[in-house]
Amino acid sequence: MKVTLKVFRYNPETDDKPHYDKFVVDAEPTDRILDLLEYVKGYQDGTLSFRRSCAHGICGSDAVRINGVNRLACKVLVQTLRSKKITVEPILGLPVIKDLIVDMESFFDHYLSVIPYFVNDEPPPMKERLQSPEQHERFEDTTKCILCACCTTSCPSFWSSEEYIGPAAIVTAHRFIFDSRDRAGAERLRILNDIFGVYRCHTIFNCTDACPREIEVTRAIGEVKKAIAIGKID
Amino acid sequence: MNNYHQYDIIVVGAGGAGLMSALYASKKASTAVLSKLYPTRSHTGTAQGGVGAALGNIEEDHPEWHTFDTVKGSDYLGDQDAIEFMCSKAVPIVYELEHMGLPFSRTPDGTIAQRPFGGHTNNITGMPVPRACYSADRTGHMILQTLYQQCIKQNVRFYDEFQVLDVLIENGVTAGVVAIELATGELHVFHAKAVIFATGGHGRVWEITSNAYTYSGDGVAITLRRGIPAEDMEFFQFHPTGIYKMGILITEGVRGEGGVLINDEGERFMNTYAPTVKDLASRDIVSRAMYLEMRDGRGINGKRYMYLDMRPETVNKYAAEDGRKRPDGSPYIVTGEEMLSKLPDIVDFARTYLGVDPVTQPMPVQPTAHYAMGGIPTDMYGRVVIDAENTVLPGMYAAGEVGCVSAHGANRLGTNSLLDILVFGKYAGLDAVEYSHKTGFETLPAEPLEFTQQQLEELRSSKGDERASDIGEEMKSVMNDYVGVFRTEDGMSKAVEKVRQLKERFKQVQLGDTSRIFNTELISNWELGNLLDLAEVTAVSALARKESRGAHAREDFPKRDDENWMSHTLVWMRDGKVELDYKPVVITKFEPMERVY
Amino acid sequence: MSTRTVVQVGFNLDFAMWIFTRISGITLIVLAITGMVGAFWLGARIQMDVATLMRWTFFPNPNHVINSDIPDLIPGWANAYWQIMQMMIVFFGVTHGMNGLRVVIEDYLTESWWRTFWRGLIFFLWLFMMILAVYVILAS
Amino acid sequence: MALRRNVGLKGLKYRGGGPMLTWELHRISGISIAVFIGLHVFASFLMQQFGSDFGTTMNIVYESLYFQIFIFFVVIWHGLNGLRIIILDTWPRLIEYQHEVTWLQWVIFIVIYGLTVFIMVMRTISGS
Ligand SMILES: Cc1cc2nc3c(=O)[nH]c(=O)nc-3n(C[C@H](O)[C@H](O)[C@H](O)COP(=O)(O)OP(=O)(O)OC[C@H]3O[C@@H](n4cnc5c(N)ncnc54)[C@H](O)[C@@H]3O)c2cc1C
Ligand code: HEM
Ligand code: SF4
Ligand code: F3S
Ligand code: FES
Repeated sequence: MKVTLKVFRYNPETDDKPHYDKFVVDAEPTDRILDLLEYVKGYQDGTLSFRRSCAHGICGSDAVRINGVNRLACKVLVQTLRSKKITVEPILGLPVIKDLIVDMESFFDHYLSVIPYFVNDEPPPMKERLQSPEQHERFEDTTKCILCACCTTSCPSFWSSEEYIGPAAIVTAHRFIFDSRDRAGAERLRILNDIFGVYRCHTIFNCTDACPREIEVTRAIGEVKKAIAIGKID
Repeated sequence: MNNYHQYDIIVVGAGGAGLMSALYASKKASTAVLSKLYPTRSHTGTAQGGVGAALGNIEEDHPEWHTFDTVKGSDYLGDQDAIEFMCSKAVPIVYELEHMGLPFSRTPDGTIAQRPFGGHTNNITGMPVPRACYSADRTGHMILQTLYQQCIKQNVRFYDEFQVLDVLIENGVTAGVVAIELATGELHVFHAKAVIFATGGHGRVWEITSNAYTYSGDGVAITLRRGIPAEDMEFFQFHPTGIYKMGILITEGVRGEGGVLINDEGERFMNTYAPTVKDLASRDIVSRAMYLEMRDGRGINGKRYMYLDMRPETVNKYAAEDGRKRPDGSPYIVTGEEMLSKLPDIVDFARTYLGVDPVTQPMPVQPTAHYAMGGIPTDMYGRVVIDAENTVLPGMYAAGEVGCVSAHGANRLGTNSLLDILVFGKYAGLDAVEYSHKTGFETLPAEPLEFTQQQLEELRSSKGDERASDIGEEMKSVMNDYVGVFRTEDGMSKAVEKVRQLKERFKQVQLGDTSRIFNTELISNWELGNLLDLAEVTAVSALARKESRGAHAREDFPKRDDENWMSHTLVWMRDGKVELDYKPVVITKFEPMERVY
Repeated sequence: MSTRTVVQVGFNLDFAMWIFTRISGITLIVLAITGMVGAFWLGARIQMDVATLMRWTFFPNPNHVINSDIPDLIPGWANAYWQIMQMMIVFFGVTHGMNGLRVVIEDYLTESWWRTFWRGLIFFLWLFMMILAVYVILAS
Repeated sequence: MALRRNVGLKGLKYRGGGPMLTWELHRISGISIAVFIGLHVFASFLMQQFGSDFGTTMNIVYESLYFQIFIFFVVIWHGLNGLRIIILDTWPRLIEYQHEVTWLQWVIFIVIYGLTVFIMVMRTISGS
């Protein structure tokens, strides 16, 4: 089946403005969008640039906008789009370096700002620290995050201000705040209790819809907001 | 000099092995980590099933049993001192990870949960033992995230999206590396006392593979070009259960949780091939069994795939047949929800890529190229050794999949790779620190960039009319057909010849992209060059080994031959020619025996 | 499962207003329902059209029932009770609404001096509105 | 050099679907009510104190059927949607059922708003 791939193009060395290129590709219904991009790069236009690695939705390299929504190119099959016209654009809200490659620096800066590591200075036991399956389940959902940025760059609040810490960072914070073994939860809540912290989230749910790991992002944010509001982590 | 950096220790690669060594190295020496991917994109993140350690949280278990299983799994090609070292460090290192906050799944008592995996057995009964410590089916993801987070905590210096293209060796001593900054296209020199390579494997040599696009064997290719040999390259593991046609991995944990492989006649065929542990035999054996079934026309609908069935009714049926029990003694009965909660990502993969719901339908699977047992030869402390006498190349280290200690011999057991990257990553880091405290900086070569620039120039200036993607496709398909699960003299000779032709044609590849910023085409062509080199040394090493052992199965030499082949292959590329040598296997406690499961 | 108490998360305008927005939202609904029930109590079902009822509901100001069929406004509709109700609605509504505007504006403004400027402006607008509204209520 | 991060109106083309729409409506309705109340109080003040024409004109606008239909939409939507947000904020657990909650909200909205508009229009037509 022939599909038309419309791809956002921008080469910083020669272009002033971005433009779109169209490629007609012979695709199987079960092909990933990433397969199509690889095909274009291999056989039609080698200059097309994008990031990718694992090709099965687990490394988080290839977040792009496909037909208007943030997705991993390797996790969308042609058949699920139900359309023979496929538009691929870079994710919104981050500077475009080249074609589909964006500058992720501010995204990772936000990640770094929430103490994104386990803190517990009490001397550890000889064996493992115990944690019940229920306590584990409390934060399990948010441990799945692969830092792909699909969520943050789908959020209208992030589009309007880059300073907004963004759902991905809050998800990371949530993973630690609700871990019964961690001890820096209060500090993280203090960081998120900020004009550019949780209060820029207006429960728009674009993030939850965009998350390729099916993390309930808005719920995680909601739990953080609640913890801040009532001063308790349950 | 612009773009000149100096650190005591340079770690190349930010997967599990790289981060673990950086964590230890940076405590006592100035350290920088160079990675062509943002660290959390590394392949360690895709590992699913678990990391092996004899914690005995569920059933009785001992590091000694783990050692023996690994030796046996390696088909007696593993160096037993290294294996014993790795298995004895397994328990403390898993606790260490837990203390770093790694969110392991838990048993009802709150300890780390464990599940059975192929080849891990109770040495007394011979039955499978739950030894894989897991975090649902994203153990590697959690390891990668946790280690990266700890590196952040420790302020490790990262150079993300810096691809190393060359290692500098001056006067027989390591002096640093050359890397390209992808965002600008500029070359950088990193001057260092010690360099730790942790660049992962090269599964992209094969067509059906579970490996990432970026798994192009950069580390081995770079060192080969610098006269360092590669070890045991013929041993490449094919994992039995990759998604049909795509190769995406379905973890062995599925079988650990009770899933079984089914042929076209609807029977569980592993009974015949491994009567005791059945579907949980080691990977080489299961992959071969699948091939034999398919060859005899018992692939599903006569095609080249089998079913992997984890529907609760199937699992319960065979668990009852095997008499499998829960730790509390009750019979092993699972529900759909339990499978979903223990293997969420597998269910997701099957739904996304196959359109199959594994809780109600079986999944079509076929063997998929998975793991490089071979690599840069090292000793137990990650020090790179460059000949059959184990002479150390000062300052040069390798750890993780890129290295060959050899703890996996001819066939790696599931869960032992995550263990390998942790243990050998850590000790490489520690040894590098010690080394860097003892020595000064070696002077850089007069023109450190020369060799790199020459390589890139060749890629840029070629005016031929070949297409890199064609060459890549042909290489992958020939390697899949002739240097895959089963091998013959004839096939492998064809493969060697074909790969050499492809290498010639590769010189005629034209580069379309002339830009500097993120020239991904230039990089992927360079990577294809690496893959071609590795394909060649793999095929040549395989052709020379006239026996069947572990992952190397020859139809013309179906038996293991301990008399002549109890040795590691070393392979060099000198002036474009491949040379071979052999070194003996270290045997301490376990004399080679026939391998039955 | 244990609950861990976090001593003090820190108090700031966004924290306070986030909570206030929610409380005032609920309060507005409660006040509105009270207003509506009160209107029925006073015989709105036969004497008032829907639009007037709704207007009353959200703003129990006698002006809002002028053009209905209610014969005598004074006893039931225009008394201190409804004036207090009204003032509460005005207070919660205007504060909630003005803060809402602040939030919307601050979504798009990241330069902090601009933000300070707008905050000030909105504060004065709020003050002005409150005074005006109270005056209108008392004077009507 | 890299293209500046510049979202602008491109954000409007993002296919956020239903949930994004509820937010857009909430925001628009909130602003509308705030502006409306502001103008209304101001107009009442002018009318009350100075019998100003401006105030009278405003009141005529406010009392027109079209404006009423609009303002009820806005108020009822904002109130209901706000209630949903408050409920979800209080019990984040319910966010798991956010789709169901949103559907329920639409149903309630259509019933209340539909009924209101229906009665209003009927009244106007029957001329009472
Ligand atoms: C799908 C899958 C599932 C697996 N499941 C399991 C399992 O359940 N249990 C188990 O024990 N093992 C498993 N494995 C194997 C195991 O995950 C890998 O062998 C292991 O993670 C390799 O780790 P590493 O640190 O050596 O390399 P990687 O994690 O791959 O890291 C390589 C690093 O090197 C960098 N790099 C590469 N080339 C360059 C260069 N030229 N310049 C700069 N940087 C470079 C990359 O950016 C990356 O950061 C699995 C493997 C796969 C593919
Ligand atoms: C009827 C009862 C009301 C309820 C339950 C309610 C509820 C809410 C809630 C919960 C929010 C916060 C939304 C968020 O954080 O994303 C909000 C925002 C807002 N409200 Fe209300 N509200 C009500 C009435 C009003 C009134 C009367 C006004 C106008 C004066 C108003 C104006 C606003 C504005 C401008 C916002 C900001 C919109 C935004 O941030 O997108 N609301 N409302
Ligand atoms: S929360 Fe989901 S969408 Fe956001 S970065 Fe993590 S994985 Fe990606
Ligand atoms: S899209 Fe944005 S506003 Fe909140 S719910 Fe998600 S972060
Ligand atoms: S390539 Fe790894 S997530 Fe798509």
